[in-house]
Amino acid sequence: MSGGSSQVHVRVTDEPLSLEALSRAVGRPGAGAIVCFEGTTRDVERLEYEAYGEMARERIAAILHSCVERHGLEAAAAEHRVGGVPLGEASVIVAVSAAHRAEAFAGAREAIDAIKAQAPIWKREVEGASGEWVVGSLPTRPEPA
Amino acid sequence: MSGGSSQVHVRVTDEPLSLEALSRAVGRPGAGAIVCFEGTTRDVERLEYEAYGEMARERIAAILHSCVERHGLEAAAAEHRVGGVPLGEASVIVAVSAAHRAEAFAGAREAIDAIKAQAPIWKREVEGASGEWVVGSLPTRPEPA
Amino acid sequence: MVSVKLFAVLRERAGRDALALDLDEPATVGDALAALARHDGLAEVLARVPVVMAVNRDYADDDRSLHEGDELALIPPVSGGSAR
Amino acid sequence: MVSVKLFAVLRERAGRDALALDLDEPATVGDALAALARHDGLAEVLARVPVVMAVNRDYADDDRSLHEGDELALIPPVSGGSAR
Repeated sequence: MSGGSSQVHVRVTDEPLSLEALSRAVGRPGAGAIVCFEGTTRDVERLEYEAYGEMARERIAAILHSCVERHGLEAAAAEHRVGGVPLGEASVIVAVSAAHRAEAFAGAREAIDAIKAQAPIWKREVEGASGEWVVGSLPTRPEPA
Repeated sequence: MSGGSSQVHVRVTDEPLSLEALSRAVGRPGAGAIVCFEGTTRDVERLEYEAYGEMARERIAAILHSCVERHGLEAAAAEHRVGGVPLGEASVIVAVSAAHRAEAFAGAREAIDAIKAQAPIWKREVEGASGEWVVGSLPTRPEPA
Repeated sequence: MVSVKLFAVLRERAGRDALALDLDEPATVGDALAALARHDGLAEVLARVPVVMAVNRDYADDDRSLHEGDELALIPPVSGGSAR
Repeated sequence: MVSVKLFAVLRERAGRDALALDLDEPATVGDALAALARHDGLAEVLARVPVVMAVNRDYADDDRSLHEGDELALIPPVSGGSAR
């Protein structure tokens, strides 16, 4: 397990996300388990996301590398959408692959938890013409390597 | 949360599985988190699956209903492929949705663990012309309701 | 006379996917398993491979009594899914 | 003179996505934060909203010293992803 950059894929985009594409991105001959997480807009007309794009990409890549290392993953990928995300559509997708399912579940869970806690991304709930920034938490620092 | 059958989808099929379709099947206005698990053929040319189809469907449906109930899921779906499944393709996909990610991860993990332990499905590793049944475990009984 | 479905390694060794069984009534799952263990096509494999019986698509205990029209199946160790 | 990127509620309240800051050298992150808290466009919102500063796209402590060409950004509480 080399930790090479081909094991990690990150994108921050204003286009709709593709679950199928992210799952394919982590497919490997040694992968018997793939776990995907999708965060979707619920109970509100739409969410609007804003990102500090370059930093979000770097933070998410560092998080995925750390998850690959800590859980012995075959590969890890994450994409975050910015701009408006209508009800039912995905704002973030994480996909990880591993030989077995225990590592895949643990790696995917750690990745999304860290992305939500550390990535400089903000969201606003929008109903009709009115919007409200969702109050979050100050970002946590990554654990020292 | 009614436990109605529209919350649960099950299929046992000899066709390739679609991750996207299964994720869509569990999409709900109240779902903010979807977790999908794919079990894929690894390190071998192909796996061949055989199922006691009617019983597998009933067992998997019972498992998904129990997971919806126990974890307050919005919906749960599972499909299992039978026949030959080449390297890299999925033999089983589980998708569950929930308001939040903790329940979605817990529900998906419980569902795949129970399906593997209880569903009457067998597999054979095939390399070239030779095949070998994979030695598994006697099925566990579902916990009393 | 009841019919018992066979799968996977059991189906292969018996060379068929179902097997007819003559049981004295009233019979239990345990009686059926004992009769199968003496059956020519299965005795050898059942000496090696542990099994459970399913009755009407539910796993059944040995003391479960069998009735006319029950759907019986012999279930060897399962290995479904992937990512062992 | 350094430029500080603003996002989300800070960007909206300040009415712009970056802000120029005059700092005496040598300056630290803490000095920059203190200067921003006195800034007309931000004083009100920074009295309510906690922030951390990012330097060159890494979260930075208050005692981190700033250098010519550093990329500064003010990060309010994050709420990315979904499924709160």
